[in-house]
Amino acid sequence: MSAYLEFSGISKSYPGVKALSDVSFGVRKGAVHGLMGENGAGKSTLIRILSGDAAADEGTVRLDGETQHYQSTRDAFDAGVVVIHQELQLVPGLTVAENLCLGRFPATGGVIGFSAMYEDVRRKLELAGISVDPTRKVAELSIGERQMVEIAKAVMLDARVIALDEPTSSLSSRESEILFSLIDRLREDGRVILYISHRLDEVFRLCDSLTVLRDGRLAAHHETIKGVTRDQIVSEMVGREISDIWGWRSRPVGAVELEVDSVHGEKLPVPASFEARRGEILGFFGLIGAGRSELLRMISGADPRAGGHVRVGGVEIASGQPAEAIRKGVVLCSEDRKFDGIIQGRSLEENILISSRRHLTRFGVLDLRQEGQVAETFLKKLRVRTPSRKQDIINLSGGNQQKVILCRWLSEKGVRVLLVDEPTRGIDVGAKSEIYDILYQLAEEGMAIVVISSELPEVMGICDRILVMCEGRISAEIERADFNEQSILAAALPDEVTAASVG
Amino acid sequence: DDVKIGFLVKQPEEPWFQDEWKFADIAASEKGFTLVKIGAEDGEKVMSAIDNLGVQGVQGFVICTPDVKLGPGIVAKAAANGLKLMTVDDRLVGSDGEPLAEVPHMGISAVKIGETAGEAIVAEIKNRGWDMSKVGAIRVSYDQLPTAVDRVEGAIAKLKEAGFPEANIFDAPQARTDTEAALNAATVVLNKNADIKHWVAFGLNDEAVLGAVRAAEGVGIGADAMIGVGIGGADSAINEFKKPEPTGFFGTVIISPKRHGYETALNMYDWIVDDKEPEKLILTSGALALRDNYQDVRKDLGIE
Amino acid sequence: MTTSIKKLILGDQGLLVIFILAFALVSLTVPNFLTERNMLGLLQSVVTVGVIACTMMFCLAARDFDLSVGSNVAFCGMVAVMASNATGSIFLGILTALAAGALVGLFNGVVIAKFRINALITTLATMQIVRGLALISSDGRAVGIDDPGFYQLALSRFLGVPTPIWVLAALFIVFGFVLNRTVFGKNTLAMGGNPEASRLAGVNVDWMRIWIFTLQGFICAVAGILLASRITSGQPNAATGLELSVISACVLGGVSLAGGRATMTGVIVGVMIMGIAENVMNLLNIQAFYQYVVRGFILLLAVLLDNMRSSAIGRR
Amino acid sequence: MTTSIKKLILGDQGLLVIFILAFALVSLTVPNFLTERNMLGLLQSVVTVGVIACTMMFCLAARDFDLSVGSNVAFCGMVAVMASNATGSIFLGILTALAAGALVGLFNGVVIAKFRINALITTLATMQIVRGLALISSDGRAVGIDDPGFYQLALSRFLGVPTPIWVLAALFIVFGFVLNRTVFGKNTLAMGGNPEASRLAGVNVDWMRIWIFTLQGFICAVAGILLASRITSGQPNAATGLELSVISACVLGGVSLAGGRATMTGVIVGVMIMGIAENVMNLLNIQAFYQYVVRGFILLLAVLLDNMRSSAIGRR
Ligand SMILES: Nc1ncnc2c1ncn2[C@@H]1O[C@H](COP(=O)(O)OP(=O)(O)OP(=O)(O)O)[C@@H](O)[C@H]1O
Ligand SMILES: Nc1ncnc2c1ncn2[C@@H]1O[C@H](COP(=O)(O)OP(=O)(O)OP(=O)(O)O)[C@@H](O)[C@H]1O
Ligand SMILES: O[C@@H]1[C@@H](O)[C@@H](O)CO[C@H]1O
Ligand SMILES: [Mg+2]
Ligand SMILES: [Mg+2]
Repeated sequence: MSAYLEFSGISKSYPGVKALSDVSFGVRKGAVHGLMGENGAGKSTLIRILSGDAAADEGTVRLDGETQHYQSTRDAFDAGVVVIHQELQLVPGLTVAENLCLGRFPATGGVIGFSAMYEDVRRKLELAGISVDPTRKVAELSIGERQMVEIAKAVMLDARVIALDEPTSSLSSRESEILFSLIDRLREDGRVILYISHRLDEVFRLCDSLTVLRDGRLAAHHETIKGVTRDQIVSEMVGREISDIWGWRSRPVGAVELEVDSVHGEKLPVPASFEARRGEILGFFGLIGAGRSELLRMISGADPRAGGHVRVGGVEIASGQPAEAIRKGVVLCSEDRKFDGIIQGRSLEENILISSRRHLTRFGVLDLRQEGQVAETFLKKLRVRTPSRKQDIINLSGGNQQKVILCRWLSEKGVRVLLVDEPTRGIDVGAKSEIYDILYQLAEEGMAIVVISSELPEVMGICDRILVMCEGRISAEIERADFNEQSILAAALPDEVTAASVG
Repeated sequence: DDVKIGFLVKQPEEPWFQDEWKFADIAASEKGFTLVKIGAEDGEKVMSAIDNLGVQGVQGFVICTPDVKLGPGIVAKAAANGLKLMTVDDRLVGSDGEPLAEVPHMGISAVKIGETAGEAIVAEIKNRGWDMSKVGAIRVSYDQLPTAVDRVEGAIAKLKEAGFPEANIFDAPQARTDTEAALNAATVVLNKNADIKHWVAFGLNDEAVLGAVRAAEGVGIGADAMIGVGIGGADSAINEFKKPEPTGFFGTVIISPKRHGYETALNMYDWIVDDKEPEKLILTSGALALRDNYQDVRKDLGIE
Repeated sequence: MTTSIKKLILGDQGLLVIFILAFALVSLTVPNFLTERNMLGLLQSVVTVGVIACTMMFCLAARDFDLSVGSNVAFCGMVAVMASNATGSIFLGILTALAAGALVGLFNGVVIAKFRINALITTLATMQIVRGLALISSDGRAVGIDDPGFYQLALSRFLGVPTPIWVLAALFIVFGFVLNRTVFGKNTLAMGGNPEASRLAGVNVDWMRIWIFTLQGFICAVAGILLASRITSGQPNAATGLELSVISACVLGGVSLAGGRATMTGVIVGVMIMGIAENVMNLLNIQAFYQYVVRGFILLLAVLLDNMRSSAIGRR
Repeated sequence: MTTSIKKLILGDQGLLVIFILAFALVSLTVPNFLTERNMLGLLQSVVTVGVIACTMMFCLAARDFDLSVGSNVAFCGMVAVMASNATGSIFLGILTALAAGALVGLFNGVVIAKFRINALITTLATMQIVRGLALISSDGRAVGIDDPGFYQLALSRFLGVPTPIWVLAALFIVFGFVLNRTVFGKNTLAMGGNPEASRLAGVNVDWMRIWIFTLQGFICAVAGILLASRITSGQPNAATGLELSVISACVLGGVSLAGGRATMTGVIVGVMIMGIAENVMNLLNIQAFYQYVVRGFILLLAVLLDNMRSSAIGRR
C-alpha cells in the first residue's frame, strides 16, 4: 500500500541549530507510525511543520499525493490534520467542551449552541472512554486530566491525520491504556497516526511502523516493526548500545536524613509520615491523583502545609517556604516544567543558576565567569542540545528543557535531600540512563533522594525502597528485595478497582 | 431660610480657584447659607455636577466653566434643574461664538489680562533702555486652552503695538501646564537663539513664566537681562518676590479672587433671597504687581 | 444562617452582593442619594465610562490594552459636530463620526496585529495623534452645533429615562450576550487565556484583534456623539484621562489584565462603584483635595474585598 | 561590507545603532541641535523621566506596574521644601523627602505583595491618594524655599555640567550594574519571566516586590528633590502624566510589559529618543497641535524599527 502522508526532503534551521535536514518518509493509512529520537532530534519540529505551525525551509508535505501549502494551523486543520502538541495547549478559563470546540464552535450566526455542544462533547468523550465532565473548567483539572482533554481533541475532530507528541508523558498506566485502545480504534478506522514517545514499551505496544531521527536526520525507517528489537532502536537513536538502562547498583544506606511527620494540607487531608536515609533512593508510586506531588510539594514548601513537621538532619523546616527549605538542603524538581520550572525569556545559564548562584556571589554581586563555568559543566554533563548557554530556554526541545531544570538542582550545593517529581518526563532513553547514573552518584555521596514516577518499571528499576500512595494515603512500603509488579499495583489501586479487576 | 448655593470651578487644584472658593466661603458664613463646591474639569463633569446640585436642593450656582462653548448646554441644564445661574471668570458663549448676554457674569477678559502683562513688559523694556530689535520674547504657550491663547495674544498685541519685531517672538509650547514643562520648552528657545542677550517672557499664568525665568537662569541669563511678567499673583509669584535677590520674574498681573469669589456668591444669595437679579456684566480689572509693591496691590485688592 | 450569608458573599456573584450591600448602606445614610433625580443623574454620569467599558472589557480580556479611547471620544465628538454643521444633516454627521471612530480603532488593530507593535505603545501613540487631529481640526476650540436637534440625542426621554441611559443599558445587554454566548466572545477569552493555544486551535488571532479594536473605536464614537450632544458642543479637550477610569472600572469589575477573565456584571458593578463614589462625595460636599484621597482608598477597598472573596473561593 | 552593516544594525546592540544613526541625522539637519548649550538643555530636560525610568525598568521587568510615580515626585518635592523650611536645614529636608518617597513605595509594595492587589489598581489608588496629600499639605499652593542654598542642587556644576545630569548618569550606571551583575537584578528578571518558578527556586518574591517598589519610591524622591530645586519651589501639581512618559520610554527601550526583559542601554535610548523628539520639535518650531501628531508617529516608528530588527534576528 502506498503512503498516504509523505514527508520529502524536509529541512528546517533555527539560529545556530539545524533542527531537521533532508528528512523523507511516508506513512500508510490505517497505520500507527512511531517517531523516535533523542531530545532535540527534531520530532516536535517535524510535527509543527505538519500542523502548519512552522514552515519548512525546504521540502514538502504530501497528503494523499497532494502537496500541501499551509499558511496557518487552520489550513492544516482544514486539510484534515490534527496535532496534539507536546506542551498542553488548553485555555484554563474555558470549560472542557469549550476547549475541545475552540476554533470550530457549533454556531448559527455567530451564536453558540451550547446545549448541542455539550451534548456532542459528552457523547464523544463517553465513546472514547474519557471520563471528564465537559462542563468543568480546565483550570480545575489535574495535569493528568488535562492531558486527557488534550487527547480528546483527536477524537472530537474527524481528522485524516492525527499526530500525538508524547501524549503519555504525564499519564499513568491506567490512563495510558484508555489512550491506547482509543488509538487502536482510530487505526481500524483507517486514519494515519503519527506517534511520538520516549517509552519503548508503548512503541512496541502500538506502532506498526517506525522512523528514528538523530540530529535532525533520518537515522532509520522500519516499514514494519516486526523483528525490530529494543536494542536496535536504542542504538539507532543514540548511536551506541545501552545494555542495562537502569544500571542499579547497591550502596550503603546511612542515618535518617529526612523526617516527614504527619504532614497534611488542604489537598492532602490525611497526615503522611515517612523517612528517607542518607544514600537511599526512595521511590513513590501511585496513580494520577494519588497525592504524591502534593506531599512532596508540601515538604519542599511549594504549597503551604496545614500541620506536621519536616526535619532535615534533625533541623526543622519551620516557615514552609521554598527559600528556607533550599537553604536547609531540601530541593524539589517539580513535575510541571512549564509552570513551575522554566523561566521564559531568560537564558539557559540563568535558568540553571537562579538558585545556586548565591554560592558564587560576593555582597550580592555576581561572578559571571564562574557562573558560565558552572552552566557549561552541567549542560555538558546532561548533554543538553543547544547552540549556546545564552540561548533562551523557550527555544529548546521539551526534553532538553527538562534537563536544564535538572541542571538547576544538580548545580545546587549542600543538598541533603533531593526530591524529584517525574524526573525523566519527556527524556530520551540515552539521557535517562545518564540521569539515573547521576542519581546513583549523588546517593553514593550521601544524599537522600526521593523520586516520584508513574512509570512502574522506572521506580522498580532505580529505587531501593518504594512507598505506594493511594487516594491520598501511603498504602504500602516495599523493600527492593520484595519488589513485585503485582503487589505494587495492588497497593496503588483503590479497593473497589482491585476487586473489580480481580473478579 | 435654607439657602444653598453651588460654586463650580474648572480646575480645583489651581490656587486661583482655591481662593475663589475661600472667599465664597466667607460670604457663606457671613450670610449663613450653605456653599456646595464641586470641581468640574470637563463638559461631562459639569453636566453631572449641575444635576448633583439640583438633587441637593441648591437654588442657584456660580460657575467657571472648563469651556465657554458649553454655554447653551449649561443654560439648559440649569433650567432643567430650576437653578439660577451666574458665571465667573470666563463668559459663556453660544454656538455662534457670541457671549450669552442674558447670563449674569463677573470677570475680566482674558485678552485684557494679557494686554496688561504686555503693557508692563513694554514699559520695563523702555525703562531699561533696551533696543527692541535686539530683544527676544518667549511666548510660553498652551494652545489647547482657549483662555491661554487669548492671554498670550493680548500680550503680543501690546508688544507689537509698541514696535516689538514679530520675528523676535518665539513660541515655547509647553506639554503640560506645569513649571517643568515650561522650563523645558523655554530652554530650547533660549538655546536656539544663543545670540540674543535680552529676553522677555509671558504666558498663561505665573507657573509658565516662572519656567521661562528658570530656563534663563539655567543658561546664565539673570534678573538684569530677563523681564518675565506672569498672570495670577498667587503663591508661585509671591514666592519669587520674597526671594532675597530679585529674579527675572519681574511682575505679575494680579486678578482678585476676592471679588470673583465673595461678590459672586453674595450676588447669587441676594438673587435667591431677595430676587434681586445681579448686573448682567461686571468687569474687574487686573493690577500689575512688582517686587516692591506687591503687598500694597494685594491689600488694595482685599486679598491680604 | 451565617453560613448561607457567607456563601452568598463569597459565591460567584459575591462582587454583586457586596455592591448591593454597599448600595443599600449608601442609600440609607446619604441624604438625597436614593431619589429618582439623583439616580438618573448618576446613571447619566456613568454613560461615557460605561459605554466604553463594554468594549474595553473585550480588549483587556484578549490581553490587550487601549489608551486611545479618551482622545477618540473627543475626536469623534468633534467630527460629529463638525460634519453635522458642514452637511446640515445630523444623520450624516453621526454616520461620519461612527466611521471615523471605527477607522481609528481599525488603525490601532492593524498596527498591533499586523506589525506586532505593543498595544500600550500603539495606543499611546494614537492617543496623541488623534488628540492632535481633534485640536488641529478645531484650532483647539470647542465647536458649537448649529442644529439644536442634535441636543435631543441626549435630552430626549423614553419612559422618563434619558436616551443615553437606554443606550448604555442596551450595550450592556448586547455585549454581555456577545461575551458569553457567541464565538466572538469565547474566542476573545481564549486568546487572552492562552494565545498560543488559540492560535494552534485555528482561531484567527490577528483578525480577532483587529475586530476588537475596530469595535472599540466604533463604540468610542457612540460615546463621543452622546457626549457632544450632552455638552452641546464638540470639545477637543474632552475626556482626557478617560482611559484610566475605564480600565480601572473594568479591573475593579474583575477583568484580568493578564487576559482571559471578564464578566459583564462585574464590569457593570465596577462602573457603578466608581460613579457612586463620585456622586456620593459630591452629595456629601467632600472637599476637592480630600476627594482624591477618598477615591484612592475606595479603589483599594473595593479590590481588597473582591480579593478576599476570590481567595476564599480558591480555598474551598 | 553590507552584511557587516546589517549585522551591526540587526545585532544585539541594534537599537543603539539605530539611535546613533538617528542622532547623527538630526545633528546634521537640525540647526542649533548639536551645540553644547542645547545638549546640556536636552539632558536636563530628561532628568526626571530618566531618573525614574531606572527603577520603573525593574518594576516592569518584574511584571509590575507603577502609576503613582508622578504624584510621588510632586509629593516628595513638596515634602523636601516644606521640611527644609520647617527645620531650617536643607539636609534634613532632603532626608525627610527621601523617607517620604520610600514610604509611599513601601506602601505600594506591601499592598501589592502581601494583600495581592493588582499593581495597576494599587498604584492608581496611591497616585490619587498621594496627589491628594500633596495638595492638602500645601493647600494647593506652590511653596517657596526659604534657603536659596536649595537651588544649588540643580544649579551647581561640575566640569561645566549641571549636577542633576551627573546624578542621572550615576543612576544609569548604578542601576545598569544592579540589573546585570547582581542577584537582585537577576531575580527581578526571573520573577518577571515566571514568578511561580522563581518562588520555587527560592526567590523571596514578596520581598523582592516590596523592595522594588520601595526603591522606586525612593528614586521618585530623588527626582522630586531635583525638580523642586530646579523650579525653586514645591508644586503640588508638578509631574502629572509623568507615569506614562516613563513607561513609554521604558517600553520604547525594549522593556517587556510581560516581564522578564530589560536592558539599561535600551532604557537610556528610550529616554533619549523621547527627549530628542521633544527638543527637535521645539527647535524646528513645530506647532503645538502638530507636535502631538508627530510625537505619536515617532513613538510608532521607533518601536516599528526595533520590531523589524528583532524579527529579522528571529529569521536568521
Ligand atoms: N481524577 C481526578 N478527580 C478528581 N481530582 C483529581 C483527579 N486527579 C487528580 N485530582 C486532584 O489532583 C490532586 C493530585 O493530583 P496529581 O495528579 O498531582 O497527583 P499525584 O499523585 O502527584 O500524581 P502525579 O505524580 O501523576 O502528578 C488530587 O489531590 C486531587 O485533588
Ligand atoms: N523556536 C526555536 N528556536 C531555536 N531553536 C529551536 C526552536 N524550536 C526548536 N529548536 C531547536 O530545534 C531542535 C529540535 O527540537 P525539537 O523540539 O523538534 O526536538 P524533539 O525531537 O521534539 O525533542 P524532545 O524529545 O526533547 O521533545 C532542538 O535543538 C531545539 O533546540
Ligand atoms: O483659567 C483661568 C484661571 O487660571 C484663573 O487665572 C482665572 O481665570 C480663568 O480663566
Ligand atoms: Mg519534542
Ligand atoms: Mg503529581
